[in-house]
Amino acid sequence: MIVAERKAISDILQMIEGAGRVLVVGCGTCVTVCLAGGEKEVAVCASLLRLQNQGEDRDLTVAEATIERQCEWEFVRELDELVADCDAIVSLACGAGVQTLAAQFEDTPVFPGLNTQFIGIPEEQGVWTEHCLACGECVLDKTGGICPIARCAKTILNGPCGGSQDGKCEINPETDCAWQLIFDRLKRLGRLHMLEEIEPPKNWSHSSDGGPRKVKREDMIL
Amino acid sequence: MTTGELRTSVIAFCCENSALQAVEDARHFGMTMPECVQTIRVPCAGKVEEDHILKALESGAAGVVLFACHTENCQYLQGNVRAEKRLTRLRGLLDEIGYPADAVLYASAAPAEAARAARILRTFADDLASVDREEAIEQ
Amino acid sequence: MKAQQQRAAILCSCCGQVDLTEVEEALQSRDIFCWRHDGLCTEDGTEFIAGRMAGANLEGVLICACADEDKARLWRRTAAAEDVQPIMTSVIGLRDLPPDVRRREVLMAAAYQKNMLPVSVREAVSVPQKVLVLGSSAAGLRAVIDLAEAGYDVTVADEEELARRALSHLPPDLSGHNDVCALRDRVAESDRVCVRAPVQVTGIEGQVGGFAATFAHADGHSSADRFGAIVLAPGCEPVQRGEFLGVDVGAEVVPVSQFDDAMAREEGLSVLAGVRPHQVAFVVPSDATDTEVPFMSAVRAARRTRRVLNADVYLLCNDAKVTASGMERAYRDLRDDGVTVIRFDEETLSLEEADVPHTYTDPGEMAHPLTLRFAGEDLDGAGGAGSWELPCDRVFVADQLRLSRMGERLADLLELRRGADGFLGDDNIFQLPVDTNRRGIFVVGSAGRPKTAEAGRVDAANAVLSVQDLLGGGVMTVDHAAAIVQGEKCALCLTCIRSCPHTAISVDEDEGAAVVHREACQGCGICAGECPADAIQLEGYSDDSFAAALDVLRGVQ
Amino acid sequence: MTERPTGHTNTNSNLERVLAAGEFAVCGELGPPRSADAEVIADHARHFHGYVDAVNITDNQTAIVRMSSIAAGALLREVGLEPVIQMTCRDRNRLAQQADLLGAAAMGLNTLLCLSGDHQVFGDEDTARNVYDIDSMHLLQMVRKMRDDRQFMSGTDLEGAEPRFFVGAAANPFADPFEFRVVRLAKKVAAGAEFIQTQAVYDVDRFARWMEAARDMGLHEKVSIMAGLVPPKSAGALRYMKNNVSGMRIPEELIRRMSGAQDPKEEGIQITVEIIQQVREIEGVRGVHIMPIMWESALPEIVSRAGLTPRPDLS
Repeated sequence: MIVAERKAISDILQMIEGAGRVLVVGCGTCVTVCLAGGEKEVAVCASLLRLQNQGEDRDLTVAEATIERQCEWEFVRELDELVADCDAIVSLACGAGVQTLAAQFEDTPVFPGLNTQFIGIPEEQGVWTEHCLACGECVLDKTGGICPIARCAKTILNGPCGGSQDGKCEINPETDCAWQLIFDRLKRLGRLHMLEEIEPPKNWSHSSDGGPRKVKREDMIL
Repeated sequence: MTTGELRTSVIAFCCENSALQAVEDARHFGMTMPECVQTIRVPCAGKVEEDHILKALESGAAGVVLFACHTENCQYLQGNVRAEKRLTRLRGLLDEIGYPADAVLYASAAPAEAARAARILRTFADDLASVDREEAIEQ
Repeated sequence: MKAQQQRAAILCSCCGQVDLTEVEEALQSRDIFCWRHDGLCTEDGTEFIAGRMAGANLEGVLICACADEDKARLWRRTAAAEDVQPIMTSVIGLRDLPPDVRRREVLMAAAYQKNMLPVSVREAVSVPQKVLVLGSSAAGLRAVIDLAEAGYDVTVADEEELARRALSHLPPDLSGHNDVCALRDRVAESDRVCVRAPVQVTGIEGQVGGFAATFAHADGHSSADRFGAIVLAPGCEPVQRGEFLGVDVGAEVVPVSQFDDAMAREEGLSVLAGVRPHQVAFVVPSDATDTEVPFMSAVRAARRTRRVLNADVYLLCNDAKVTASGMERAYRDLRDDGVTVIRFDEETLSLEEADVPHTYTDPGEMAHPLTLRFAGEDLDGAGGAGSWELPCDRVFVADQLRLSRMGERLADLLELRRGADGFLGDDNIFQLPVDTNRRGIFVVGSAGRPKTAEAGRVDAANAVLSVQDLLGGGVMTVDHAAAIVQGEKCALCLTCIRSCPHTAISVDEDEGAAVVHREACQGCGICAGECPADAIQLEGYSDDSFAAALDVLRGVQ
Repeated sequence: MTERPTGHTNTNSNLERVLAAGEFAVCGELGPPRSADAEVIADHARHFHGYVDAVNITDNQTAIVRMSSIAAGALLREVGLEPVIQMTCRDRNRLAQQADLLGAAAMGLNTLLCLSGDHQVFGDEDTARNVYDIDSMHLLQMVRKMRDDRQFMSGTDLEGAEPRFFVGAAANPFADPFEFRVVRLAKKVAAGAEFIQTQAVYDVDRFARWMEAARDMGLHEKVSIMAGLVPPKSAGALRYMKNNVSGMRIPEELIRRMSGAQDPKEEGIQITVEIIQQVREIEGVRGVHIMPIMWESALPEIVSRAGLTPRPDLS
């Protein structure tokens, strides 16, 4: 899933400065699951905006809504009426959701309420870790199912580098060295010989370096 | 009652297994209690959500107490633990918007601790009154 | 659901002490019908309530009167007789409140109750009168017999031969060998008991009233059965000591459990390697004093060594045990048998092995291969306080105890909470004596925490009472307030499932949503508190109740 | 000790000549200034004349901005010392790296050390984006491809003179997993490394075990392995390295020895000399790489006392 984290309320306040009627929109999918932008976080965020405004001179009304997925036109259009009544939208969704709202509601400024972090998994309840960088050319077949692109700080394809010690990455003692994990896993699978080959340089053109990407399923295009 | 009066009020979410009894007894036994305290019965402190506490503040309450059972005494094992963690986060959020974080308080009391509950509420109400909240919030 | 206006309030003026005019006006303005009484706390008060409510077809009632818990419960029962759910009968005291606070309280309580989510289901589920006992510690065997005698069909399953663990680790629950054998034989003879041992428990699905267990038998076949309740009795076991004070555990430094083990198997004192020791020390280190069980085991073994071998026997214990309750008798027995009891300072304790091979002056005689040194005090006062140097032929060390491996596996399988010390019992007072965090799963004997045979017997009796309470005569009534997931709002984030302390929530694959198992739910609302989609509501409470109460505070009509 | 075939060289690198001649090589190291002062190079380099065969020039070491290694290397050449240009994969993609290789070669630089580079979080520009388009293994392949196949990484032919670098790589015998360290060394050799400089050796036992594993794979005959050395200035400096520099192993005993010393600097020099003598005894070690961090003045003393003077003149 996409993992996100709420921006500081002070940042959100700065974005909506001057707006009298704000709509806070949550998304019912990834960001609900990672506890950053579901209905409850929308309520908390809206409450905080209203509370902060207490005692200020200006009038601020904050409306709340949470839709199934902010990255789908059909769901986003459910907001038509609410958006008509507001002069700014704070989107508690990933970057894709924010942009879908912005594209749908051309005349209303849409502000991001979250920082989209990564594609990851909950390590345990309340802790998420990055697992995929969406590089466009998966190498997990060669690395024992552990991604060096997303999980090695240097995206090294022929690791581990000299900074791997006691299974940890040199940049943070709390971060596992991805290459140690790869080594351990391949050893367990009896496939260590795979690491003897030099993995050739990556073709980054499949990644965002090749410009904004597009995926097509011709048969599904109506 | 108007929002103006409410400014001085305290809303106490009370776990019905412990603190609610304590607060009711405190009233019943005529212990000195701030008049402004309004209790709200909850099945467990772990039920009380952040947005409920924020809504109470929005509604004009000067302060909110989340009254739970003592450590290791939650009938539901984890309710007080969850509640305390949630409240700690909430204080951080209030800090973020420059709202006095001490307007919300986590406390615990056993059913029989009427005097303790009364004292906690008294102290909390006094602390709230000692600061000019309106002014602090406006700043 | 009944129409919302069917609500009423019963107001008590407390012999005119409470002016109800304002209260009555406020309630009536909200379409709540009011009845007055002068003293509801008197005998006829309850009759008054019953009389007024009879046939009134109310959904909820607000009783404004001072009442202690018993009175409130009585009134709720009275209301329940008229089909008003207990949670829909609110009792609030008004007498000691100033008038304006009184008015606010009443209005808030009314608003709160009006929006409360009633219990949606009241059902009587038929449940199997079958109980699964997992593990065969002495307390477990006792529970099997007691449950069978109470009329339940009992299956007892163990990873090892029945009672083997109980027999090989006698010290934990201090049952005598003969007691355990007798219990085992009674279990084997009972026609209400099905024994599955040795067997692996491969899965237990479902909830109280319908646990579905699967077993893998030693011969490779598997079986399954359904049970209304589960009693855990996997016992505890000694932590293996590799060494003690730098000396390897072996022929000369011996855990007390091994001594007992050997004695229990009536292999006599072969554990003493066929030699006849003159001088023996029993040491109870502090890591073995979390409960009194290891100490009592050492006491028993020391007395036995003294009686059988007529050797000089010393028992070293530290301060904690000297002052523990119920030890007086043990000391008296030790003294009567001629065992020297010493309170020692653990920090000063050292153990030395002779560097030269032991020389035996005579076959069967020993020459003190070990020397214990410590600062201590002879509790008889004979030896006095001071530094001790105690040559010994054998040093027996009291055991540190832990939950058995089977217990650990069961805890993982059943998602049970374990206490700080790793045992299944919890310090939480609501869990005493035999409850776990899951309804219908109970723990007896030393798996909860090392305990004596007597305490194990009490556990077994309590477990039977709890099972009877739960399974009744084959019908389990489910009518308590529970959490409800609104399927269409659920994002299946699993937060509720992970945070439920009672393991009462699971994924409903068909619905694509989390589902709360009403029979296991205890109505705490922690899941609702955690749900990021606001998809869980709790009966007996609701977010709307809270909002309506706030509205009263704000003065919104 | 197996002698390398002498005589044949691929480049004009002095280090290559020394190693090819079977001499025990000595490299120094210089961190370029955090300024545009050309004089600083000459000033720091003065300690090295006559004591080293080449001097490594670091590339934004520990991710702190410094004068570029190529420019500093060119300046060093002007004062008569042979630079080993360090190039990391952190700051440049393959375009920039190839362009810089061409430029460096055009300026007469001929010895190159290929590195991944310290992660930027350790430096003062910790909000920077890192590149890591390719890793050090690929960089080695790329340099060799340009030199030997006269082709860019893309496969396009290189027109005109090709960059001729004697090319090396780093190895860390002290990082984990230990059993993979020599395999990774073999991969670097397969990728084209001709010499290896290691992380600083304090734990000689572990280094010896690593060398033994390298010999088992015959790597000591395929590549010239030089042991890295950082002369310790004080017990505090050692402890700092132990705790803060990843991939370092420093025996506690060594720290005790330093803290007990009356003259820590003298003790540090003595320790370094002893380690040189110990690693020299290990079969397959062909030189040392002395990194006197902020203490260039210690180098002549160390090299002399280790009996490594005079340096051979093979130009």
